Parts: sequence; structure tokens; C-alpha cells
Amino acid sequence: MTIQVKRENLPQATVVSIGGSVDIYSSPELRGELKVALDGKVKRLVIDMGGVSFVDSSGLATLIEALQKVQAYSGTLLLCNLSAKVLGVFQLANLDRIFQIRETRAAALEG
Amino acid sequence: MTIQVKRENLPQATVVSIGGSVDIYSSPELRGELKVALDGKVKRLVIDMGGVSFVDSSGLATLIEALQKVQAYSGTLLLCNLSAKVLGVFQLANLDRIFQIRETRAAALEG
Amino acid sequence: MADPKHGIRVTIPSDVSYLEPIRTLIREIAALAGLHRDAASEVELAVTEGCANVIRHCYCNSDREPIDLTFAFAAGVFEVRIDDYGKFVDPSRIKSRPLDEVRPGGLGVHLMQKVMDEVTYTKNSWGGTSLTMRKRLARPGQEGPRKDRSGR
Amino acid sequence: MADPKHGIRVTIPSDVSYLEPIRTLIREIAALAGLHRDAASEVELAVTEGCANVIRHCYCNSDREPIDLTFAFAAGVFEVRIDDYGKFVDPSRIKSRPLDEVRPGGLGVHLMQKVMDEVTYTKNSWGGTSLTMRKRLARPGQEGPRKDRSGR
Ligand SMILES: Nc1ncnc2c1ncn2[C@@H]1O[C@H](COP(=O)(O)OP(=O)(O)O)[C@@H](O)[C@H]1O
Ligand SMILES: Nc1ncnc2c1ncn2[C@@H]1O[C@H](COP(=O)(O)OP(=O)(O)O)[C@@H](O)[C@H]1O
Repeated sequence: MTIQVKRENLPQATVVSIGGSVDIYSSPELRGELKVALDGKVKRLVIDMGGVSFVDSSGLATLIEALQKVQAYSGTLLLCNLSAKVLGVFQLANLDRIFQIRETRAAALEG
Repeated sequence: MTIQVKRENLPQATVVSIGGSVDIYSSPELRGELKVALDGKVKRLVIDMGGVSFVDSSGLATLIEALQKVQAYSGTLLLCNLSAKVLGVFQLANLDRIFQIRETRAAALEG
Repeated sequence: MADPKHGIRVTIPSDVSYLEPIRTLIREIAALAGLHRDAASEVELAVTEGCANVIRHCYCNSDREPIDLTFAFAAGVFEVRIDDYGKFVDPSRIKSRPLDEVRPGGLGVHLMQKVMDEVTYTKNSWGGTSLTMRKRLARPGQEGPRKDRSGR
Repeated sequence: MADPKHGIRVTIPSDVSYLEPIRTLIREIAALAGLHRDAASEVELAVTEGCANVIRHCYCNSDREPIDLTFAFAAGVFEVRIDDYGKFVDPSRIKSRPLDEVRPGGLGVHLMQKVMDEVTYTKNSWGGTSLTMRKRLARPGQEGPRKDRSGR
């Protein structure tokens, strides 16, 4: 598979770590993994993108969908560990202003 | 470039270390590097293939040519550090019986 | 068949599982063309978006229709053409949503236009849509074909 | 155009610098097809040898003639076809030297035959040579398409 997704429940937040390529092929798998967290209405969801080497507009769509669901139940979604390349794609779509983005996982867990 | 070639003159032998792909595209570069050693009629030539990830019949041809030139002036040519995959290609062509192949560079330098 | 002097042509089925192999191939061809790694990543993104749009909007997610990709490089320009076998679509109708109307989707064409220097839709000779995208090789002093004869 | 249901088709110029990108692509397609890494390496070798022979013996080392590569996988078999646009050559004349007559060269066809399960030369529809090579996917229990729908 081209994507790896892992979900952990920590005291401070639920963390979903992603690795590989998040594209039109693999984003359904990410959506499924996020759905579990979103259905449980977790207060604080951290998506650790440290392992992501590629993201396309389908990947962005999946993340926007998650953000909107979290906002609908007044939770918090944070992204962390974006490579310069992946952050660049968010910036191209002005999404760096929409998402709360932290450099490290520790920073994302703190707020 | 797809190939890296380095030549060193050690007390025991001249060592040519190769990395990358030795194919119809890159073997002329290897041939050029070997020519310098062969023109100097070095007594003992060790070709360290530790970095080689791919070899095709052009690569084999280049090495056979070198072997025959070394034999013509009664020198010694040894190969070392072949990966299982690269050794497999030699075996397919029965060349493991033609070349003196050593597992390590140390063994090749000793004989 | 593509004019072989101009690089490489690939036909894939309209199956999203082929996009990862295509991105890998782009990295290799881009290296031959002397494109910088970051620029190559941008071409990977643009081609993924272009193919995704063909798969979804032209082929309605069928995974067994052909998509032709043609990669060419010459004179400091890296060019990709994506040809489909559907109906030609009025290019004025192909555009992304405004960026501030945030919703899932509607960003593909915008990303292509951002990362490539030129994005053009035309009708191809068999009546389908041809998407041509060009990227200029930056910093001509530092970049360039890996070998002279690769730079055609 | 290749039948897209059967995988992927690539046209490259007869330029040896394209063989490394093609090997990388083969690794990716082989992964889609569920081919073991070692088996994929063998396909890489066979395709390199097949293309090298087209470049040298069919196109006399011209680097701007077309070579078509078609990769297909179905029913536990990975198939590669290499098509040239030269004259069809009597297949009985295409053979390597005896292994014990050691000299530089004359091993390509032997290596192809060793690593592939089937190697066949036929005349293609436009009068050139078509080299078809097949490799069976070993250990069906452990191997298989990465996804059901990739296994076409
Ligand atoms: N190849 C295509 N064929 C037909 N219509 C297309 C094509 N590509 C894009 N479009 C149209 O342009 C719109 C914007 O595309 P895009 O920005 O990629 O966002 P999305 O595909 O997520 O809607 C699409 O919704 C579609 O209407
Ligand atoms: N595509 C081809 N077209 C014409 N002749 C070929 C082709 N491939 C191979 N041959 C013939 O078969 C011979 C053996 O090929 P091979 O085993 O690859 O060794 P080499 O190419 O080094 O001679 C070649 O010398 C050539 O005469």
C-alpha cells in the first residue's frame, strides 16, 4: 500500500499518524481511519503528517472534511510535522490559514 | 549519473570501486576507468562491486574484456563484494567460474 | 505513437493505483531532463491532479479507459501532455472553486495552475481533451540535461 | 494504443539513458502486479537486454527511433512486450554465443531466456519485431495483486 495510517488514544488527544502518499488512491483509507475518531467526537484530534511524502487535492479534501466535522461538534483539529514540501501544498491552497498547524507533535498535543 | 567509479592505488593492488547501475548506458564510463589501470598493466586489479545494484550483459562484457586484457599481460583480476543479486547474474552466464570472486575486499587484496 | 525524439509516452488505464508509479517515473524523467527535485515534485502534483480529473470528470471513475501521458523536454522547458478519449469539454468550464469558499474538493485545477508555468486545454485530434502543462527549468546555470544527448 | 485493461504501455526513444527510468517503472508496476522483488529484478534485466538489442541490432545505435514497451499482468503471469519499428528478423538468428566461448558480448538473449519463463519473437502488425516475455508469479499463496482491481 502507498499509505500507512495509525491511530492512538493518548491522554491529551487522539493522534492519527500518516505515512506515505496521500492521494486519490489512498485517501479513502485515511478517511476511514479518521471516521472512527470523528464518530467518537474526540475533543482533540492531532494528525501527525511526519511520514507523508506526497499529498494531492484529494488528500487536502479529506483533511478539510475532517476539520469541518470536528468544528461541527466544537472539537479541535491540529496538524503537525508537515515537511516543507507538504506544507507548500497547503500554502498553495491558502489552507495554512484554515488549519491549525504545529511544527512538532509535542506542540500539537499542548495546543 | 547512474554509475560511480573510483580508482585507488594501494600497496597490494589497484582497486576500482563501482557503485550504481552498470548497464549499456554507463559501462563506457567503467571501461574508461579500467583502461587507465590496464594501460598501466597493473599486476593486481581488484574490482570492488559493493555498491553495484544492477548489472546487465554490457557490464559483464566490460568486465570480461578487462579480464582478458589482464590475462594477456599475466596479471591478476579479482572481483569482490558482489551482492547476491549481482552474483546471480554472473552465475546465469557461468561467469562465476571464469572470474576469481572474493566475498570481501580484504580477501581480494590477499589473493 | 509519440514522436520519440521528444521524450517518452505512456498509456495507463484510468485506474488511480497507477498514479504512484507514474509519479516515480516522472522523478526519473525529470532527472534526465535536468529538472530540480522540487520542480519535479510540482510536476508530480500537477500530473496527479490532471489524471484524477480525467478519471473523475471525463471517465466517471471507470478504471479501464485509456489515458495518454506524453513527457517532452527541450530548450529549458519540461512539458507534459495528458490526453483522454472522452468528449472535449469547454475549457472555460474547467476551474477550481474560489479559495476562500473552503470545502472538500475543488482545488485540483488551482494547484496545477500554481505549480506549472502554463496550463492549456485543447481538443486533441480524436476529439478528446488534451491538457498541456509546461514548466520552465529554473536557474539555467545550475540545471540542465544530465548528458548532452539526453537533453532533446 | 495498448488495451488499457491490460496494464501500461510506454514509448521511449532508442536512447540508452531511458533504461534506468524504465527499470524504476518496472519495479513499481511489478509491485502493483504482486511480483516478488527478486522476480521484478529479473524482469528489469530481461527488459534491459531486450531494449539494448533493439537499439544495437535493429536501430544500429540510433538514439531517436521508437521502442514500445507494453506491460500486462493477469492470471498469475507478468508479461512484457517490446516492439520495434525495424525489419522483422528471423528468430532462429537471434541467439547468444555458447557460454564456454568466453568473450565480451553475446550473452543478452541467454540472460533473457534464463530469467523469464517464456521468450518469443514474432512479427508485429506493422512488420517490425515483437519480443514477448512472460514470467509466472511464484508462490501464489504469498504473492498476488496489491488490490483486487489492480490484478487485471
Ligand atoms: N478533465 C476534465 N473534464 C471535464 N471537466 C473537468 C475536467 N477537469 C476539471 N473539470 C471541471 O472543473 C472543475 C474543477 O476541477 P478541480 O479544481 O480539479 O476540482 P474538483 O475536481 O475537485 O471539482 C471540476 O469540478 C469539473 O467540473
Ligand atoms: N532485436 C534484434 N534484432 C536483430 N538481431 C538481434 C536482435 N537481438 C539479438 N539479435 C541477434 O542475436 C545475437 C545475440 O544477441 P545477444 O545474446 O543479446 O548478444 P549480443 O547482442 O551481445 O551479440 C546478436 O548478436 C544479433 O545478431
